[in-house]
Amino acid sequence: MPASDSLILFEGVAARIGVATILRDVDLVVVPGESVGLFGANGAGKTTLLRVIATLLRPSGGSARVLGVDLASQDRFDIRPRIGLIGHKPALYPELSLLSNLEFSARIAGLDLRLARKALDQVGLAQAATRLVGESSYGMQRRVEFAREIMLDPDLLLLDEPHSALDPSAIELVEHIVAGVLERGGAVVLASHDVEKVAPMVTRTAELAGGTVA
Amino acid sequence: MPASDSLILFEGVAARIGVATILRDVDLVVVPGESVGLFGANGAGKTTLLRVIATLLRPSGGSARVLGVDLASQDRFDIRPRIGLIGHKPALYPELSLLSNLEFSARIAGLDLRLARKALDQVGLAQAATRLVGESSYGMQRRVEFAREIMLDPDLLLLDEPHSALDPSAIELVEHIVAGVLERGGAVVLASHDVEKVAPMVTRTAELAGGTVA
Amino acid sequence: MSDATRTRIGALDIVATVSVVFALVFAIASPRIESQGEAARLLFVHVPTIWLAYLAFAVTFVASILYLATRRLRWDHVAGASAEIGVVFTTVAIIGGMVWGKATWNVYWTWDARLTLTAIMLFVYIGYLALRRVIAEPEARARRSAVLGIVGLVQLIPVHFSVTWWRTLHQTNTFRPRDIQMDGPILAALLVSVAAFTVVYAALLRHRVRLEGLELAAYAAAAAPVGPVAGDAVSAPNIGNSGAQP
Amino acid sequence: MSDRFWQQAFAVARRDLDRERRAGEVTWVMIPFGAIALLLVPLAIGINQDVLSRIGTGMLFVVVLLFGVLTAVRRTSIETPEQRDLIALLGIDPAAEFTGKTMASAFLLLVFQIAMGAVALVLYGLDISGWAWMIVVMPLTAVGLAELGTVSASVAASTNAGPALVPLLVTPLAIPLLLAATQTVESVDREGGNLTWPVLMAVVVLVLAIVGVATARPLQETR
Amino acid sequence: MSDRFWQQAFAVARRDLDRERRAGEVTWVMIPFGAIALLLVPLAIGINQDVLSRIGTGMLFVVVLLFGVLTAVRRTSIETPEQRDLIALLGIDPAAEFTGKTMASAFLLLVFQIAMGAVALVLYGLDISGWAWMIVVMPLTAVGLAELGTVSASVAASTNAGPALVPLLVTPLAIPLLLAATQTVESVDREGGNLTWPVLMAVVVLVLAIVGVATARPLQETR
Ligand code: HEM
Ligand SMILES: Nc1ncnc2c1ncn2[C@@H]1O[C@H](COP(=O)(O)OP(=O)(O)OP(=O)(O)O)[C@@H](O)[C@H]1O
Ligand SMILES: Nc1ncnc2c1ncn2[C@@H]1O[C@H](COP(=O)(O)OP(=O)(O)OP(=O)(O)O)[C@@H](O)[C@H]1O
Ligand SMILES: [Mg+2]
Ligand SMILES: [Mg+2]
Repeated sequence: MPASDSLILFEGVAARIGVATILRDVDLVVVPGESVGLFGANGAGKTTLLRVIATLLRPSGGSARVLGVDLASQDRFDIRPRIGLIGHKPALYPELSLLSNLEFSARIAGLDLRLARKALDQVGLAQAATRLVGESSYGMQRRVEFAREIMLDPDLLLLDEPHSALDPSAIELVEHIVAGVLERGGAVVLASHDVEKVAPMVTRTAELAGGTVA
Repeated sequence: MPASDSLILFEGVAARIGVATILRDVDLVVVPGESVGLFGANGAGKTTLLRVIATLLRPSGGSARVLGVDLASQDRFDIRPRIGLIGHKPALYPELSLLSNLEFSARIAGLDLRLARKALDQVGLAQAATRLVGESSYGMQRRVEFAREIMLDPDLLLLDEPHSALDPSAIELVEHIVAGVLERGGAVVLASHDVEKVAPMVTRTAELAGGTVA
Repeated sequence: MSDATRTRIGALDIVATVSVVFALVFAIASPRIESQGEAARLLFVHVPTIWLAYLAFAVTFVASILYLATRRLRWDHVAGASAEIGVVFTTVAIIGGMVWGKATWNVYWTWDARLTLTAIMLFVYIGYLALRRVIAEPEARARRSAVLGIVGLVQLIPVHFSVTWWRTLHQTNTFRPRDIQMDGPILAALLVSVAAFTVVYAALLRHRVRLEGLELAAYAAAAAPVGPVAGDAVSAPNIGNSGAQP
Repeated sequence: MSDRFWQQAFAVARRDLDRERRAGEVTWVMIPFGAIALLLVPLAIGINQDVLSRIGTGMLFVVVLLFGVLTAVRRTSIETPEQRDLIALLGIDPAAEFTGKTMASAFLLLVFQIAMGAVALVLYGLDISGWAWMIVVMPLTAVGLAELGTVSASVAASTNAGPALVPLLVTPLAIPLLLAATQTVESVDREGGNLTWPVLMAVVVLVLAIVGVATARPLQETR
Repeated sequence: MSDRFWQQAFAVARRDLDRERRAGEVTWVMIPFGAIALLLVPLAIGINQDVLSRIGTGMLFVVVLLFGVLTAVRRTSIETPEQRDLIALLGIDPAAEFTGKTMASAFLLLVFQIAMGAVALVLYGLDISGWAWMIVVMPLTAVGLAELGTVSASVAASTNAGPALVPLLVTPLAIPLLLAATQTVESVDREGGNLTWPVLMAVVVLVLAIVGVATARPLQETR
């Protein structure tokens, strides 16, 4: 099928933060079942590109479609629940327990609360469910983030450096999650610096340099 | 030479945070020129152990000596300037520029301010010197942390997951810094999950499990 | 300067200047209020400026709603420009009132509901302008300030009714429907002055809105992907030559 | 307003109250600090009991205003950029988020007002006659202040000045509300109570609710 | 106090002021907020100009106290655990850290006081005769409040409650200082000025400096 079937269809996309130009002329097509590894030096714009794809930063130019929706239109709000993003820093409330954090997400997403406990179990944190995020190790916090995506089950999964702070057993889990998304006809874009570790999870790679995808 | 020459000499060390016992009965000896890779599952206590070694968390039991000083004594304050620590989260002021952050450290440590600019140059951030930390990518922030250690030049360097967020060229830098510390008769302890990446930088490994070094 | 950015003196500016001169003549020619002295002529500045400030803030309110309804940045420019002029007019009115107060009450400031509430209204719109200043992105600025432009109008109600709601030192509202208590010539001079300030408001608004449009164009021009990209500032570590350690 | 709407609103309110419970900012900072302010003003300006019981209601509401505004910027109501991104991607209805945050703030403000009211009652020996109205006035004040705080916080969120701007935006806007509250209680003494002021407050609260709900989406849209 | 000591102290002060400059909390929050408070209280308690010019100095210092305390807990004076670890490992002299933080806070408090003083002078029509003393009183108040704030902040930093506790610790301790300030200025009107109060303030400031320097190390040692 042609590009209309793509989950991500970027043509000449540019992005700015304030007055600084971060991305320009980015072309990127990702079709269902594809997993793209995004590489590039520090500061190349990987995180920024992921946020643009996630509808969180509006492109300042070019044509950008995600999950069939133009990012310049109001429809972009409708696709947000179908997108999952795990960034550099955990998006957790340090004053709440690991479980409460997941339950909050479940409530907002309108999901059964039991899914929260189940997901926590799947990432190996069942025993630590009532521990506060602020009293958990960094790797445990990252695991909770993956538990959230297991629970939310997005069609488009965006991962920023998925390996950092995860021990080998947790990395297997990530591979499992990625495989799951792809099987269901979703797509994954993951930014990383580690070609080898990422290899088992990606179907192809792209390189960001000079603000554009080479 | 016997243990008295060791930079780190832990015997049956225990550590608690609040009421939770995190470490118990840890034995660890690190002599000059040694670089130890510390492994262990998420939540095993690697970060906690590094903080104990750095004199930032007082052991609750056992005998702990670092750089020849008993951690239970008041002398531990004297050795702090000789210890460098890079943790999970950047210890930077987001409202200050990359350079100002380094200059602040230089002023406190009583160093020449020109060293700050030089270190920034060495980590490849000379062009971005005046950028605010809050407006820099995560990897750039990590690089600044390494620039700080280049500038401070510690005898004992403690690294928590040194690879995360660094691009391949920056990882070479880390190897270079570690080699420098070892050459000058210092020691390095680095916590990581990635045996292969860490291999070129370590002389031996240790495994944390069940709150103790196996 | 290109033709588009040059400031053009329009017919409106000329009318504004002429009408201010005209109003001035009326103000000087108007009869002296015996009980108050020459300071009473401040009436012709104080009252029109505060009324125009009301108008300006009302325009901000309406333009904010129109922006949210249409999402056309033009309305945001009107809202912002009008609030700016409103703040200037409010300041002029307060200063005029303070000078007048010194002449009649023998103090610059007193604890009076109207005075205090007027000052607070000024703070609301200073806050509005401060907010506009800290947001660079035009759309974000428009949305966020529109909300404040709408909420802010609530402020005018207590200012206007303050003289009725509290026993105040300040003059009660003279202009109630069907019940105007003011001498004919003074009233005439006041109305001329109000008219003159209205034209001045319109002229200022036109210029400010145009300027906002130019700023937007400049912002969009900077967005063109020609300049350096932020990521270019980062290079590979420089460890070959000097080495990390001395 | 569907079930979904209320489910989200309650989830947000619950999160805010949970965070506040752990941090204890209202209990440990605002209430003692407000009490100290109530204590200090009469001391510093050296006025006697008679005057005090006259100005007490006014002072009470000044303190409620100034410290109440701080609820809107309490540490636990501020979200990191990461947390905000998450909420957006969870597909929250912005109006539900506004409602939830307002509910949590209003609850905290009500608690704060009751505590301050008790302190003022004891310290200033206020005439209790007008206070039946407090049962109406306090919740209205709480909701109105909460609405203003939530709107201002989301207006100022993610700007450079960020939460620093919020008190500046809220305080002047909230003054009419507080004046109305004072008038309600005081008019009782003069005229035996009339409905004008509380009705005015109710109207303002309603208008703010409509504005808050209606502008919630445009505010989120910039992200 | 060696060169090293002062170098560290100045570095800390400079960092705090730099951070404050970017965040603008004092300029954008405390000063407008304080001005609004000065404006509001007379309105709320409905007193006339005569009374005002009498109690004005008292009101001024109440506002300086209540909002000044907030300087100590301004967002930019709070350090993350990582930042605190870094400072410790840099080998800072805890006394120099105390001194530097106090200098920065004192400077900000002085700016705040001058702004508030100007507002009070215009709004309250204060009698200017006693104000020559302000040149002595304002810096003393600033330094005293800053010292209290810095000590309290580092005491609170070592507990769970964190910065939330600071205002509660500072305010009661600061009251005598503020009373002395008020008395200095007001006694001028009555007795043509006497040195008792300012000397008392100077002594308190000195004692606090000694306490701050002496306790700096034990406070750091808990870490
Ligand atoms: C700083 C001092 C003052 C402030 C802030 C102030 C504020 C205001 C405001 C807000 C209005 C508009 C009222 C409305 O129509 O809603 C007004 C009107 C007026 N003011 Fe003042 N005023 C001040 C001093 C004075 C003084 C000293 C006088 C004369 C003794 C004065 C005389 C008037 C008059 C005659 C009107 C028109 C009344 C009407 O018909 O509404 N004002 N002032
Ligand atoms: N403040 C705290 N209060 C209570 N428990 C804590 C606290 N901080 C950490 N812990 C617990 O201590 C244990 C060890 O944490 P630590 O951060 O040292 O692990 P780690 O080995 O560094 O893990 P990771 O690989 O995830 O970074 C964890 O189980 C954690 O929950
Ligand atoms: N808020 C901001 N204001 C200005 N510039 C910014 C801002 N955030 C990021 N940048 C700049 O944008 C560029 C790209 O940042 P981004 O975080 O996308 O890089 P990245 O590829 O994810 O890098 P890393 O590998 O270090 O995570 C960097 O040069 C950075 O300095
Ligand atoms: Mg990144
Ligand atoms: Mg760790």
